[in-house]
Amino acid sequence: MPAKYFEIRWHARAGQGAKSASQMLAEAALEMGKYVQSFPEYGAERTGAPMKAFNRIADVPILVHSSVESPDVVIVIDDTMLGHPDLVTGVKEDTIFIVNTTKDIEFVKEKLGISGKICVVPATDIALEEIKRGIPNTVMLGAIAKVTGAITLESAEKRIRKTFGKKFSEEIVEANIRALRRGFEEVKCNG
Amino acid sequence: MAELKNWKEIPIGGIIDKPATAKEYQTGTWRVIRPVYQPENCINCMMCWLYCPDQAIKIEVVDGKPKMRGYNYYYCKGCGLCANVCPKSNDKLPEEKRAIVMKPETDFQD
Amino acid sequence: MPEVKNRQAVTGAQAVANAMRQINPDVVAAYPITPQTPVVEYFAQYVADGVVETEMIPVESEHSAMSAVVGAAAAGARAMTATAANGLALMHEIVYIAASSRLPIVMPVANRALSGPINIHCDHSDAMAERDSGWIQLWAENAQEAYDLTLMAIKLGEHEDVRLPVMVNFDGFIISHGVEVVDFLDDEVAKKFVGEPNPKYPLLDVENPVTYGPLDLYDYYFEHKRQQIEAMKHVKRVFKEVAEEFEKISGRKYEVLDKYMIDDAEYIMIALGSTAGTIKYTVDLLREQGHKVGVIKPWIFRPFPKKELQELLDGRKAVIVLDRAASFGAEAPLYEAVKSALYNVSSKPLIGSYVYGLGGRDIKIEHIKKAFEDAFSGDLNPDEERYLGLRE
Amino acid sequence: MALNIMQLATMFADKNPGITQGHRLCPGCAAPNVAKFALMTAQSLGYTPVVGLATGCLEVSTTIYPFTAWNVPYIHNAFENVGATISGVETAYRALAKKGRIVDPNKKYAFFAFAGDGGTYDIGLQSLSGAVERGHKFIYIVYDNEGYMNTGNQRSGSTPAGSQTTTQPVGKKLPGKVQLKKNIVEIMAGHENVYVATVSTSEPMDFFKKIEKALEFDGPAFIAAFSPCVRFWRVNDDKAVDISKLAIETGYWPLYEVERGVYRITKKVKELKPVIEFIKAQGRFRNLLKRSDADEIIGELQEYITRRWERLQILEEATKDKPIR
Repeated sequence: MPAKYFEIRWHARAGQGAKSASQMLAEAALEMGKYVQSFPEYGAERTGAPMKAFNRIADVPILVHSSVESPDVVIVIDDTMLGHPDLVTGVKEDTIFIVNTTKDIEFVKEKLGISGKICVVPATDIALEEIKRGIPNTVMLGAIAKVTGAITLESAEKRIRKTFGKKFSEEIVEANIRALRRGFEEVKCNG
Repeated sequence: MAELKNWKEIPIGGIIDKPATAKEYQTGTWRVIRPVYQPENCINCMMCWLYCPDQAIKIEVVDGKPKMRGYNYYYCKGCGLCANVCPKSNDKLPEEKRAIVMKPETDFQD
Repeated sequence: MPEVKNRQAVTGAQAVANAMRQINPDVVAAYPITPQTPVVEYFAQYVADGVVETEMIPVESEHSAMSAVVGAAAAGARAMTATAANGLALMHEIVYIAASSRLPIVMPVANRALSGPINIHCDHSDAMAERDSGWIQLWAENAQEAYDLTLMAIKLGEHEDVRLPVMVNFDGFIISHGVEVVDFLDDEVAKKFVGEPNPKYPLLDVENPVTYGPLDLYDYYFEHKRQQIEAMKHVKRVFKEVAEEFEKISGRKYEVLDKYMIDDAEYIMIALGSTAGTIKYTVDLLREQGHKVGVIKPWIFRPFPKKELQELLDGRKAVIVLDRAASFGAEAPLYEAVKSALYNVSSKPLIGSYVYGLGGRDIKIEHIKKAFEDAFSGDLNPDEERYLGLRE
Repeated sequence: MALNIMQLATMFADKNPGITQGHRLCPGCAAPNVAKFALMTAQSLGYTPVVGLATGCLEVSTTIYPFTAWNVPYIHNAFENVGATISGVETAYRALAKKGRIVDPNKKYAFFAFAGDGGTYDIGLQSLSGAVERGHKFIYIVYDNEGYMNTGNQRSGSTPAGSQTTTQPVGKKLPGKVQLKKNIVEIMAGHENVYVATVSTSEPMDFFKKIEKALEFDGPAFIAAFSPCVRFWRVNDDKAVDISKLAIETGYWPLYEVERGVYRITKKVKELKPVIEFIKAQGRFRNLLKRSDADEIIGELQEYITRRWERLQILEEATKDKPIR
């Protein structure tokens, strides 16, 4: 029986931290005993250029090393990229979009031109409020946990404590945990 | 020259595992002019020893002082630098007054 | 099986750097080059933080990196470097000297396409250009293998019957920069496994002066080459011993060849590196449809596992060889070697050559399926090179 | 401590000074004496030498398998990389000393790299520059014979204008090499924290003194040794020292040192002899002398030498007691 991988594609601009976010997602899934992959698509990106990153999550060791073509989830870190055809390439009927935006679901739906499930979360705003910096990564992890169940809030929290605990003050770690939880609570989906 | 060894008999990596093996190699056969030492004219200044590129000058230490004791013809290539740097062997001196005289190798039997 | 204590999600570069940390080499000389750079960066941080005792030489080029590790290894140190692509090509001359001087240097290589035009992504043209240099070549499929093989490379290269340098190949970006799950050995276990170095003819043994790198003329050069040929013959046996010892501490089994679903396989695909994983997945898909397919991935490419492949491939219906490098004007390197190995098997399979993934071009499951399907329909031509993922 | 020749002769009366007999350099070659002078100095001062060589005459002629004319640890790697190779050896020394392996803690090690001008001025310059910039403790000695003499007199960046070579020969149309010799001393002195000096075997006391300084200097040292190639400079086998003396007396090869930016001329020449005396003494300039533009080319060289000499005196005065660090 071929293994089933849960596949995620991230869209962001270089410098927005999508690579780190995808790695944190992988680590959070690892906390749950899953097998994971996280890899960006490399070009000669300079700050601001559109970029992609990918995740695979599975219950068994992951063998495939090609890029993700039909993602189960598409994450959009920067809503100014909505409308870019790359965002909908290879999407399936049941592909879920999670978009960092202050706009509503209808707006996103129209921009993307798809009929599937769409979730929105004002991740940058939440990050600014909680962490005082516009880095949406931890908020997005919370949203992903809620929408997909690929990771749990607990595993993400554990990972944030491990990763950030080494480098930052307790205050910053707690701010990120709050951001994570708010992502979980405040993400809104259609259907 | 020693018999050539096979691949199982030599150290790996092209390494020469003993120092100074070239001392077996006779460079004296290259010589066409031979320096001849005339000790009666030598002041033991050691210039020949210092400059001999082939370390073919024999030295003996007597009472803490180095003394020239002629040539090691096994190595001497006959360049003549010893005679050139010798303060007691310049061209203006008659041969019998020089400490080192350069003579054609064909003058010798050995 | 030993308990897994230390499972992490890391990049291949981190995994390799961590192996280097545990090896704690005496000397590392390295120059950064994409996609090897993070290996050097992580290791330099270990040096800066004092978690290794290594003396690091931040050289001004790969040529000097290889030259310095040759000097260090000859001096009696356990020495390592790492590189990729153009860096490996720049080292080329000294790569040969390292092997012919019988210095067991270990060098992870994050495989990348050779210019030109310049391209920073994965293919195997860099390592293939060094395949006759006298280095042992190990090939990793993923970050776990890159870590494991780097540790094993030390013991393999330094073995008394081998004493050859070892290249540990792992796919640039795909493995070097991709995050995967890796089970690390405990530091003490890893350190005990690699053991203390036992240099032969150390230059710094001043009481016994040796001469490295003499002028070796026609009266002895050939004998020295014969010694290198002989050393390569011991590699597979020693690798087996090292791998068995490694299995005891890790639970992970390595052989000369990684075999997947081949027992009853009629169609066998052969590939190096990360693509072998994608092929394994494709094999699972095709098996579900009833096709008897399998995959073989050489963990060792130099010395070439000819005998092992002959035994496994004799009598199969078809063998498909995937190369991530071209050999201009000749057959692709892995294919050429496999084809040559099949010359004297009693029942020759059909055989086909597929070149893929040059300059980082993605290799997809459909590509692999297509090559298998060619084999199913008997449409393989031993004299035709085909291309996967290329716009014809 | 100033070494003298009698002491050295006493000390090395019955032992080899690193390099031994049985090497196959040309009769009268200056290169083995460059190595001998340096290694004798080191050993007489209690150092244990470890040597690296770049491909070249000295390397090829001293280590023809299975013969080695060295009784000290010796490594040759390739042509262009002796700087990096000795970096590796020296670094291994520090690593092994720290770990208490192989290295004898009771010995003072001295790391030498020898290379010809091809391996220094040209193909090995990057490797040398890198090693000096990194500050490895080693002494790099170029035996400068002004061309690729090992392979039969091809042009190098050190070949002087007007010298006949096989790769930039004087022809019916072209005048041979017209470019001046590269000023390697100034290039090396441009590195920070380095001791740089020129030496000649014709001034042994100066030579020994500079090696001693290099050994005691806390950092890398670069020594340029004038090393006549009697064969391709087309002079008699016994003339290496005579030609070296002329080089110094004409200012063609000034003896000086640069220590952390401080210049010091170590052999003051009251009045430089004209460079034509140096040129006329050697067959390698014979074709130049036959040319109608010989005076022009030699005039330019003379002008350069005179100015360089003046400049060195100015630098000596200006940098006196003003080390850059």
